[in-house]
Amino acid sequence: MGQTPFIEVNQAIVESGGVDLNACMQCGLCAAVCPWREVAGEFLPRLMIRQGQLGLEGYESDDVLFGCTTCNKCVINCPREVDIIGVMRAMRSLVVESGGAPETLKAVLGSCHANGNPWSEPREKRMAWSEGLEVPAFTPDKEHLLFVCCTSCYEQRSQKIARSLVELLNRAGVSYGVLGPEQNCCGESVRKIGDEALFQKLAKANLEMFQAHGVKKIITTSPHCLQTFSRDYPALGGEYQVIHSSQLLAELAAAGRLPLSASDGRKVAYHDPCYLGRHGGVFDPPRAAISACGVQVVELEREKEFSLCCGGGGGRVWMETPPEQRFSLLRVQEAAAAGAQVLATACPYCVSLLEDSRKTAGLEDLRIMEISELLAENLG
Amino acid sequence: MHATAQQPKVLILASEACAYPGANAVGQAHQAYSDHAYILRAPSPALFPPQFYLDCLDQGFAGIIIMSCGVECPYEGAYQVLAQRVDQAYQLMKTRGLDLRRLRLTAICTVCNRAFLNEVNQMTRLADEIGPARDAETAQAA
Amino acid sequence: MNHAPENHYDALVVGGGIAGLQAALDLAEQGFRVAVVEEDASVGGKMIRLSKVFPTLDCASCITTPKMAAAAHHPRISLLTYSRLAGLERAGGGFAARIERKARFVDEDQCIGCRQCEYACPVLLPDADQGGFAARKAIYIPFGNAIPQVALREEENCTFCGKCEKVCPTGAVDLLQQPQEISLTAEAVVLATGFRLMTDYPNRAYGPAARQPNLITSLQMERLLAPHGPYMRVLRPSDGKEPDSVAFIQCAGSRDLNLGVPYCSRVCCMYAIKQAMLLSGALPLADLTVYYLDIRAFGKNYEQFFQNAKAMGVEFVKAKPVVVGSTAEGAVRLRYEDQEGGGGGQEREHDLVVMSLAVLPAAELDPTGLGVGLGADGFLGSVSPKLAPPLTDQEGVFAAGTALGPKDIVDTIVEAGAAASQAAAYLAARRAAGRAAA
Amino acid sequence: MSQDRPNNHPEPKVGVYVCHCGGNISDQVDVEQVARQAAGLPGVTAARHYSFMCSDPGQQMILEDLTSGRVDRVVVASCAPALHETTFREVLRRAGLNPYLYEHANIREQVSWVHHGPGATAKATALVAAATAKARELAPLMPIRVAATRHATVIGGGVAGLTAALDLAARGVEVALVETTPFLGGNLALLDRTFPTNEAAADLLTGLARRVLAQERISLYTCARLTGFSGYVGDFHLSLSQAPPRDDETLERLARFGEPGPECQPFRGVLPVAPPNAERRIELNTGAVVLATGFRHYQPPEGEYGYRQSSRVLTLPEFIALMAAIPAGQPLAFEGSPVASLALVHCVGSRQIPGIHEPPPGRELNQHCSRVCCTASLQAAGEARERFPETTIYELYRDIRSYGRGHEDYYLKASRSGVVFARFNPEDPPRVEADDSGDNPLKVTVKDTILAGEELELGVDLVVLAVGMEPGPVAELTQLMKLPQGADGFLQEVHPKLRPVELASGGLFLAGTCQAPMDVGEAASAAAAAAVKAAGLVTRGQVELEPFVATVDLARCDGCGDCVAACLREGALTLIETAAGQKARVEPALCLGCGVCVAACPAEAIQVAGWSLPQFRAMVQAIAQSGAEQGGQA
Repeated sequence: MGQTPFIEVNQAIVESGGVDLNACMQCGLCAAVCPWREVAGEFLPRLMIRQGQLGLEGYESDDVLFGCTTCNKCVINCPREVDIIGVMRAMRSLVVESGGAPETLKAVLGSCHANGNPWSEPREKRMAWSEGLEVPAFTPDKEHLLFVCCTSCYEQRSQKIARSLVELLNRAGVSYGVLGPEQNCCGESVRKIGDEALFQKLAKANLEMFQAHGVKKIITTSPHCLQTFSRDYPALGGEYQVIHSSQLLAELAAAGRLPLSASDGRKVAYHDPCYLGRHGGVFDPPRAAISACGVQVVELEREKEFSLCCGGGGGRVWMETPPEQRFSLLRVQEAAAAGAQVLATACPYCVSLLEDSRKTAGLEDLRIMEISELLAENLG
Repeated sequence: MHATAQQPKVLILASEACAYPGANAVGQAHQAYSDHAYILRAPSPALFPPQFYLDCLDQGFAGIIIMSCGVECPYEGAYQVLAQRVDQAYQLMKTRGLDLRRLRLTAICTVCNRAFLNEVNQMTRLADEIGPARDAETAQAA
Repeated sequence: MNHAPENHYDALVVGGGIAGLQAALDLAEQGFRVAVVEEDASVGGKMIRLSKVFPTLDCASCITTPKMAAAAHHPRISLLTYSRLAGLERAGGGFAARIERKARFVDEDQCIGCRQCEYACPVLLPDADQGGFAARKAIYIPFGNAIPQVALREEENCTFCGKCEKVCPTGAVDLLQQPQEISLTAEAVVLATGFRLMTDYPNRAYGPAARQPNLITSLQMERLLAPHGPYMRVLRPSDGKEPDSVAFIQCAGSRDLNLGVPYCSRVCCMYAIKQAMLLSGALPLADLTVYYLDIRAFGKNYEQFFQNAKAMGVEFVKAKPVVVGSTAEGAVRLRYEDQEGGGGGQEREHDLVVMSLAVLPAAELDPTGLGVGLGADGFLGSVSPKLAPPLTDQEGVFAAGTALGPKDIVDTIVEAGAAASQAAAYLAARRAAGRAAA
Repeated sequence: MSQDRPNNHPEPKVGVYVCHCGGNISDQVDVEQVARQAAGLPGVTAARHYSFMCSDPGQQMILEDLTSGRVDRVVVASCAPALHETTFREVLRRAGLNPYLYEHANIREQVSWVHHGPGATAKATALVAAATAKARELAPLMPIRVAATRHATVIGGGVAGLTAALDLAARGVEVALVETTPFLGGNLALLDRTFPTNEAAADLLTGLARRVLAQERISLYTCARLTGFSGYVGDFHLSLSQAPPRDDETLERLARFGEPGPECQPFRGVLPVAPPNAERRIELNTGAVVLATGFRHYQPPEGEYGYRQSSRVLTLPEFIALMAAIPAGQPLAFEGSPVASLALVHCVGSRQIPGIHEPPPGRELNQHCSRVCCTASLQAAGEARERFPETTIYELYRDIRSYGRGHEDYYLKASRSGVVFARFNPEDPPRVEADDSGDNPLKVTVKDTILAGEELELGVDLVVLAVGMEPGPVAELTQLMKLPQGADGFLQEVHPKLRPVELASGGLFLAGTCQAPMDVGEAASAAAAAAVKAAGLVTRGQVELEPFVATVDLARCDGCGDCVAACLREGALTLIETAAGQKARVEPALCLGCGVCVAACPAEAIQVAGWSLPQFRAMVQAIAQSGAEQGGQA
């Protein structure tokens, strides 16, 4: 018995933002470049799009639909320039709308609703990371708002990123300030998970807050916040000059405003985060920042737009992935094989997943460091 | 030397418009056949008098295939004339006691690869089997 | 062979590939005088560098050389090789052209093509006309059936040892020769400036892994297959091994908005099938695989050719693969999604992989400086694509062949005839008008 | 045989040139040995081998031997004579010798490509010996010069015919444009808009028709049929029969036209002049004939994809006309009911595969690709989605062949507009069935290969068949004019690259879709290319013909008349009274060169020049002896 296409589903996906669904000509390049091929995963974007075009079952099961890490590798290569992430997001939204999100993600979404952060932590503890540090509050006379990613606010390992960064900013005399617990998650992952309404709510709250405080320039610690603020928020009425911390640090180092000792002789490999590199096109500043402290830079074979995703985007950072399917595990092994002592990166999700995999792989001699951490260690 | 006088040869008289390019098409397709088959082109094989075929057999050929364009012949009516000529040649062959299978009239078009190969293979097999006409005649005389 | 050009021609044909030659021949047969300007040291264009051509599998040389020779010997055609159109302006209702004759460092009229200079030259360089797989000298005759058979010297790599000068029996070598500029006038111009192949692999799609010796371009495969190719047989470049498995990646760059080539390159399906067929003859035991999106065998007898290839055992896989690396043995590793054979991600290794790269507009598509309008695809534009494709937006300027977009040889030759037809009508009308005025 | 040569003729000096064809030949044939053996043949004064004899240096090698007087006749052993016989004849001409002192040995297509090992060398040696034996018998031949009428005839009034006629007229040639119907425009008139420019077909045709009607050099014959064809290149005689149209379809179509003129009516064409009201016979003398007889759409037999079993199965041209008839803003409807979904099936009557497809009774399979239907389908589907966004469209295809300039954009546009594609294998074609149970009257079942072969069931209101192209109805013409056809039924050019718009018989040219499927621009280019060739021929004023015609040895002819009785061509052979009695006489421009007379002559007094019986005997003898000699030497 054959299957009958259900074209209404096709139309629903298009109307939910998967506008390129039908532009796909089914070449399958997306599936061939997808990082899931590295671990023999079942996630096959072309097949999902095919099922979506015909409104057939298959794409909507948890394992498949929420497999996409939104790493953007397929999108930048797609011969028809299909916004595959947009299609995935639209497909997820149809499922999430009807209450079908995977359980772990339901918790994340619930926490964002209730607490304004995905980590199921109370709103009041948002500034816990800054304990013992001199962190100025944002006032209209400050040049930059420092927007610390929820992960670096709450997650213990990640807090060190924010702490290192403020140390660097203070030493360089940057005019910046932070906003307190009223700050909300940027909503990037929430949107990718498919909860468009929640994203709108978070974004609106943040935009109102930025507006109220007269924010013009934003420094983000996470490339995910960077992308959301610079790509998604303008459509909602908020235009800001947004810069990622690694870009600012590169500028400060180049201007001689950071008293760095240029004698760190370690071999450092740099892992391009998807949202900073493939999404944001920021490849050189992080490398310049790393180089400023005299390390030996080791290029990994999969560098820049070919970078291997850590596996944390698209909500995956909160989902359980068996070790044999973790891209981050391949990545730390690749760094170790290249002789790196430090695997530096510039995203809290990457740090988190790479750190996990470093432990899993038992790579005692490899350190995972965010660029701020590496630079802070080399402050003279 | 591989080729020797003992290996019986087959003569193919091919029409210039159809059969000769047909043989070339077989070449373009790299489809092998016996290297004892020799192809000569003629505007139309209708120009050969019946005695010509017997002379060829006397020269040592074991068999002759006349490959014409058949009814597609660009010279209207020539095919019918050709068929009459070949009949006359058969009459002559009969009087000489020659195996009539040694002479065949067939139509080959420019894309008749398979038909061409069939004809050539059949005739070369026959030639291998019964040998040159001259020898057969000699044997008969002896 | 006419080396010394005259001052006035009826038509100036820019480009001496198959389109330019055919247009020149058709114009000359109408009684018009034609000059052909060709940048390369020989006429013949891309076609003369091919092995055999689809769907008849005639050797490319056999089809090209008669046209090259016919043009070279035609009393009304002058071939200006190793020359470029440096400027063109409208003058007196026609055109005044400046043509730079590049320095060959060999006197064209005195060289007899004996190759003594080539034999004596001690410098070895990769031979681009052999896909870079063979060596040539710093002074050389471009290739065996080049027209004219005149040597030229490559300036950058010459060591000025002077050996060539000494051995030349006619004293044709002139190491200090300077480029020359000549002027001529013409009434009409035919642009047959051809195409170029995407020079680099589409890196964004295929990654750093794409840089490996056994991943070659389709034109390199033409040379490997050519009867007078670099190795006289098909061997893979890295180690000279006979490949047991050869794959073709179709649409490598074509039909790809991301790479700025939204169009179909039109010839790649057929030449890949042809190359696969030729390989099945050269390497009867090799596995042959064509990775494709759609097989576009649209010309006369092309579909039958494709079906023959399938019947011969060439495997066609509908997929757009990526190159992910190489094996220790030098095989190229491909990854693709298997859509037809049960689905899922697949990996396969091939000893040699051919990229069917996109056809791009030539670097100097319009050397006239008149600003001939382009189409959205970057090739020369036509003002009447349906009724007279060779008509450009510049009066008196016509175009033919791949300068007007990717095209196979049959279509190119026919279109060159059309360009000649339109140019001839234009010239005839000008003459009639001239007579009426007089 | 050499004793037949008059004493005053010097002994011929034959040059033998063996080509390697860059390995094509030399990989299988020991070319050095062939040349060495040839050197030992009687009359051979030079025997050489070279990698490409056809190349400039190769030709130069022959030229030098000729100009130095070392040889005075030439044998080249290389590829098929069709490719290079004229090339090498030209070399003799350049050397100031008669070009017919040339003989070609085919050692590629008939040796190296079909034989391997020592046998290949032996056969090549024998063929070279035969060619050499013939070469010794060759005599100089003078080409037959025929005055060329500065007039050309174009058969077919579609876009190719109109273009060819205009281009010829622009070259100063008088043109007769012959069309069997009362209309101009052919199949283009049945289109709505053309890709990729979206120009209205009717506008294109109006423009062309205006120019044709304004062109004084073009004489238009509509409702005209070719009834007689004779003559030869440069001087053909055509009989046309013009008759008032009688069939109902044409009369019905005519009834809808007003005054004749160049205006093209969409889906009807141009009625340039009033059709004749009486029968008329027209005789034309013309120098060249351009065939532009076009194509017709494949008509699916009843039952193919439900065609004629359901009125809801249409061909693509029918669907295009249906869409064009729907006023702007109205939904797509068929027979009064709305069309919520439709399926468009590609490759109907194209790309048929023996063993998979069944030929319709009495017809051949169409194995060819019809080239334009993919883009035409994409254009129609994209337009339908744009105009009727409520209609779901499925395109069922094998390969999307949007190859041409701007064509891929139609594919992208159709995709973006929401056309749903499914890809089928020819082994599992879509099945169309009536469906009383569902919401739609038809059900199409297709195995979708891009879904790993899963079967899809599509409920549709309409099925549209993208029918392929077949040669136009030219049986009568092909018979009358002896036109060669390929296996696909289209008219067959001499060679797709060497002479792509010419037929093997001189003076006949091909324009447009009578040769193969083409789109409008391609057909127009082919027509222009044919026109330039035809113009080149007739504007020169005279045509040189090959001299291979019958010649009479008056000394031997006893005037018996057997040859005249045998001759197939009226007027080519006659008996005349001479001082030496009754003799046969040949009219060279009419002689077909078939040689039927040769076999008829009891005295061997008549021969076809270049193909004489003594020449054949010399070749036969050389081949017969070749192996024996070699066997003896080995």
